Amino acid sequence: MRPSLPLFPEQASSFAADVDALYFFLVALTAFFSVLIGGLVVFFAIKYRRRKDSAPAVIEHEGMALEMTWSIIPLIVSLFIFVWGASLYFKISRPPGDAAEIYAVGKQWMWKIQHMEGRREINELHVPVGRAVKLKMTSEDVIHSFFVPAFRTKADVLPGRYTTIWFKAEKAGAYHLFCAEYCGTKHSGMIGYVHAMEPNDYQNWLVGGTAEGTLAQRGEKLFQDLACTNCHKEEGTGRGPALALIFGTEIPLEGGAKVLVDEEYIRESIVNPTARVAFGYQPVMPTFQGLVTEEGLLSLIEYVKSIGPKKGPPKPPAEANRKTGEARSKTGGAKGKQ
Amino acid sequence: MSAEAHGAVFHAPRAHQFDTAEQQKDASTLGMWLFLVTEIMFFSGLFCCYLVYRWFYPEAFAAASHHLDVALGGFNTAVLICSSLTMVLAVNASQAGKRRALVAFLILTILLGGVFLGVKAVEWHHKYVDHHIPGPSFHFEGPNARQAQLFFSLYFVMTGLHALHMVIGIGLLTVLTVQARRGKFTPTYNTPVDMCGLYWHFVDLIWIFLFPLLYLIDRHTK
Amino acid sequence: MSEQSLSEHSISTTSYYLVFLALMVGTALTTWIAYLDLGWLNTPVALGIACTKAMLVVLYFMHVKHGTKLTKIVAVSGIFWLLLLLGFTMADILTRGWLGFPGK
Amino acid sequence: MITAPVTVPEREHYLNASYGLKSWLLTKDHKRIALLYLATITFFFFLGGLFAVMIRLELLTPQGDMVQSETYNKLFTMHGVNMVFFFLLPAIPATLGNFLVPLMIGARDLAFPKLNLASWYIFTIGGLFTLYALLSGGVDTGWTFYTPYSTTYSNSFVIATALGIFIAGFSSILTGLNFIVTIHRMRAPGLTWFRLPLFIWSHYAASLIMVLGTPVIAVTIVLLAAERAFHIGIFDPAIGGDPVLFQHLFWFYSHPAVYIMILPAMAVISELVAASARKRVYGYEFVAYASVAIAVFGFLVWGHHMFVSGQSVYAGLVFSVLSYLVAVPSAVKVFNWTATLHKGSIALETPMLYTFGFIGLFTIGGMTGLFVAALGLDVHVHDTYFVVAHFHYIMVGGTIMAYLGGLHFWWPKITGRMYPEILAKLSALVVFIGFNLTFFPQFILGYLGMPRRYHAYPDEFQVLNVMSTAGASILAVGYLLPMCYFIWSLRYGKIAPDNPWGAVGLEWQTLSPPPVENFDEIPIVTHEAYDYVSLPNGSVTPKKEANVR
Ligand code: HEA
Ligand code: HEA
Ligand code: HEC
Ligand code: CUA
Ligand SMILES: [Cu+2]
Repeated sequence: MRPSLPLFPEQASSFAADVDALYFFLVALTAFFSVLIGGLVVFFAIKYRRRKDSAPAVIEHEGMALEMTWSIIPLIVSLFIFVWGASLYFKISRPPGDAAEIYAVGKQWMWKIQHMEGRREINELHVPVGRAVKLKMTSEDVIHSFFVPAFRTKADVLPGRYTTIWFKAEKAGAYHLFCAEYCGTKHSGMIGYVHAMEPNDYQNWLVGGTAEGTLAQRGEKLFQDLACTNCHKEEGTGRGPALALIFGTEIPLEGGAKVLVDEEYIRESIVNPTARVAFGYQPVMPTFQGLVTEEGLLSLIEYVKSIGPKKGPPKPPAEANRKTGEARSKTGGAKGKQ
Repeated sequence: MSAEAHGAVFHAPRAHQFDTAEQQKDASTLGMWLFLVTEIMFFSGLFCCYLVYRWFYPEAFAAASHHLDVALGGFNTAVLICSSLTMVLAVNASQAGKRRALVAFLILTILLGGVFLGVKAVEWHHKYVDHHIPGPSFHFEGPNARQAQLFFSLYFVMTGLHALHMVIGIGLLTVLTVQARRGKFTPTYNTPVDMCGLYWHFVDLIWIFLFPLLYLIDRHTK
Repeated sequence: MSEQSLSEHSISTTSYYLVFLALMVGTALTTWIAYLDLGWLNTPVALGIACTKAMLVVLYFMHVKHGTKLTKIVAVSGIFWLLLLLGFTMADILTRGWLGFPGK
Repeated sequence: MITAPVTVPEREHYLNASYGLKSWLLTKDHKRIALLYLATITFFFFLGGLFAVMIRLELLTPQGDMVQSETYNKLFTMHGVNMVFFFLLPAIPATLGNFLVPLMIGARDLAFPKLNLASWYIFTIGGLFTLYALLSGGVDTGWTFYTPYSTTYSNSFVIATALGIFIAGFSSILTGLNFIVTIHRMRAPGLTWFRLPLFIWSHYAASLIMVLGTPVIAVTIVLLAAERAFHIGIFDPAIGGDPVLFQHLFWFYSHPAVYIMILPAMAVISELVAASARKRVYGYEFVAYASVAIAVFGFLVWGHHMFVSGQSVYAGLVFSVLSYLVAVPSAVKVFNWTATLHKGSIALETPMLYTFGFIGLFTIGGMTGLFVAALGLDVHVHDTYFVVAHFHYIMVGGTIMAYLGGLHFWWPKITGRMYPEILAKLSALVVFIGFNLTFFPQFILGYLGMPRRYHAYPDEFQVLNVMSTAGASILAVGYLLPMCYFIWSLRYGKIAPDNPWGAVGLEWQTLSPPPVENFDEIPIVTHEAYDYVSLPNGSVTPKKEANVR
């Protein structure tokens, strides 16, 4: 193989160019200051080098003005970089409302991806070009980190918690997917590819999967297999509350607090049900920790999100919000580990 | 702190690197205080964990805290405060050159420290019997069992490290007592007593915070 | 004379007994209050009492009241750095999820 | 270069005052303890360097072919642990600092000589623990020990290593405590705060961090070990523990710790710049305050290591902006050093070459700190080789350069012998070239997206990795050379005069090597530091006049 010497990564996401702009600005700034300081040092060293007959050092008047100049200029420059970096950070952190959702689970040492439509893959992720994609991620064991250099984004994947990453691929192709957080022996083997596909190809690919049904359907099956239905009856007549339409709403808890039902809360309700108990119910739900895999949990969540008033087609969460007339509030969110 | 002004008399053993006994004492005091600051920071890591987890799981912490014995904890707090008093009186006695009183107060302090550790041991034993020792055999009745384990982990680490400090303190005091009996300390040289006093009070201080934080969470709800 | 110079001021033993008394009262008080329902105030009050007790110990038993300025600075800096650790850690804990997405 | 051994004139100094192993192992003389430390950390440096060489050799090819991945993971962990905790943290403070702080403030010793000796023993015992962990199989968590990997999943000797670090931490605390008390209480008459050499200011600032920060890592390690040994679950997500909390506690110490590594280096550079230019450091007060500012504000930025860790976005903002604020005092220092050279009378001996190296490489390293402190950009470069390059530029290009510069500068004072100048200049050049070849390609690698701690990597990264490995072998030569000629000079070096550089610090007013009690008579200081005007042209004044009474 001919050795190649790339100097710059491919730009393949909507914000790659923005990140690179800041990078180039900083490279220029670094070059400027390094050349300035390096140049001055060398220049002075030559000009004022000590010879046998050279005059003693001249003690200069020390101007406050000079000190202020070189304190304030770096201060302004660096605050400028801060603002730039921070605005970029918001962009990278905040997925657009219409982003498609995909689930990812990290595990020593592989990436397991679940599409809502049902396809599952390992160490590969297929996404459409031109559409924002949001990954909800969690880990089954240690901390991993989902990193796609061509998209200029990464996010740690933590056990016991969900984190989010999003991007919009702009160019079809296959891009490296790395695990960037050290996670043990085969950390460097926890790699794969993100395949950005033209929307049509992507649709074809999506339906080409196994016939396991959508993620929500798998969740529904699990819901039955685990006998959740014993307590969570559709009409709310069981020992547990009815779960239809609760996603995205705020529900009252025993003890007076309220909680926003989001992925985190549903997950907690299943693995650690007594941590926060719904108002009017007994803390009788058993824990399912260890009985359900992280992927299973994701499918259960997806199922809970999808349950409508009657057995209808799954409703997207946004719509569910509107129906119950409750807005997603920031502060009412789970106080726990979001 | 002009050295010449007072430096005329010193019978105190003075190390070669110091000019005056006063300088030496100043250096020791500053050194001891810096050491206490490192101790504060040492415990601050634990307080940080405590704060975070109590914020996450207030109910679990309250429920777990209710399994501690306020009577024993309160008694121990009182014991420690008494020991602080005897310690400060010991320092006072050493400054006044009262050797008998010094030895007596030191021994009292050691005894009180011993009582504290004894009570602590009884409490830990209760926890052991109740399977409240974190780890595989941990068992907790009621909701939030798992998070309650977090409380007990912190309880044991905090009280354990505190008790370790007490043990070290008692060791130091024992050495002091022996030295005091031999008449090592005089009104002009009593730095070690002073320093041990600071250490002992610090250990008391930590407990003053541990008591309400560990024993008194939401007692009224029970 | 040299005693004066070495131990700064000797605090009279009566003040030690007074401080001792205050500490005992504080302990009783904090225990008693814990059984009253003050709503969210319970913990702040308990900590307030603990801080007062701690102040007494530091100022009188540990002689900081009559100590040098440097000793005071050192003592205060310990507390200050403790608060830095707690404060900035909580800055993360308290603001998790503000953007409305898990992990943000 | 072999010349006949030069005989030492018979004069008592700290090296020949007593003989025998016992006289060294039980010494309470800060100067001898400094040398004990020097020997110990040199050992750990070469051990860490050996690991580095093995890392680089493995990365020569994209496949993980030289060692197993378990082994590789242990290599970089032991490299990081060794280099950070057993070499760089004590490197300057415990050797040059230990030697020079009392000399520079005109004291006979540190305030607590026994603690000083104890700190060396503690350090060595800590090192032995870590060596034990290493010999019995190593540890593979990365030097950051992130949970839950380190507590639950790793099968390596985490507890022994952690215990070693825990123990070594106390030596750091003792050193810092000793310095602070010494600087407060033991200054020679007339030596006011603003007459202190900047070396002292910087060491004072670094000591603050040692005292305030180290206990937190100590307790964190205790929790880590307890969790690992007894599964009590402090950071275990399965029972509601928060692994990110561990990271907070870890970085609360470990970020300020990087300033423990750089402040003493800045201390050395201030001295070297002044002595080489024979001029007062420009903006003395600003440089002095900058040290303290770095130490204090350095405590407020630890979360910049956690921008993608699941820390909240708002906390990220706070930590980022504070990181920028703490960069400013560093910038002030760099500018002031540069200005000091202006119209100086600059000697171009080896120490000065290292100083130039430091200023240039620290600027690049520090400026790349601004890259990684920029939130949006750090999302991309975090945990890539960009970060690896950033910190090696500061720690190797900065601190080690300063350390070597300082060693050359004070070598005559420490040993009473001169090092060979030409060879020294040559190796300074070799170090500089080797260094840049090793680490500059890593910036590019990092931006391309090569993650750190990777045992194998995609083919397209190979060329840059080969360059880096080539550089590392040059660097190895550059580090072995000084070691050889320093040892050579102990016996064959020219006898050093008391003040070979014509510098004005108090340490140059006493003999080379200094007597046991440092000064025949404690000097009374009437001048500010670096007063080359009163001592024109840096001429060596007769000892009695050195400090006008
Ligand atoms: C001695 C060690 C040292 C020092 C001094 C520094 C100094 C700085 N560091 Fe560095 N850093 C490390 C050692 C060090 N670092 C290590 C070991 C890691 C990785 C740990 C790990 O994960 O394993 C790391 C990682 C690290 C990160 C996390 C990266 C990541 O993991 O994603 C960040 C983020 O903000 C950062 C920032 C900074 C900043 C802003 C400075 C500033 O203090 C720099 C200030 C200096 C200058 C700015 C240069 C001089 C200025 C001029 C010449 C004038 C021009 C200036 C301006 C315009 C402002 N560092
Ligand atoms: C003080 C700190 C310090 C120093 C001096 C160095 C020095 C060097 N480091 Fe290190 N490095 C770290 C601190 C340091 N490093 C840290 C903290 C990490 C992160 C670890 C982690 O991820 O957890 C790291 C990680 C790190 C990596 C990344 C590994 C990875 O992420 O996979 C690499 C790769 O190139 C590297 C290379 C080097 C090289 C080539 C040197 C060279 O400068 C070394 C030069 C020295 C020599 C070459 C020695 C010469 C002597 C011999 C070879 C002879 C040996 C003989 C005997 C023992 C008798 N280092
Ligand atoms: C023994 C009966 C029982 C079983 C079996 C059971 N639950 Fe529950 N569940 C409850 C009760 C009672 C509550 C309300 C109290 C609480 O919040 O803990 C509840 C609450 C919930 C909630 C939170 C809803 C809210 O309004 O707060 C979710 C989500 C949930 N369960 C999902 C499940 C899933 C998924 C399963 C199966 C894997 C399951 N449950 C099995 C009894 C049960
Ligand atoms: Cu998963 Cu690294
Ligand atoms: Cu940092």
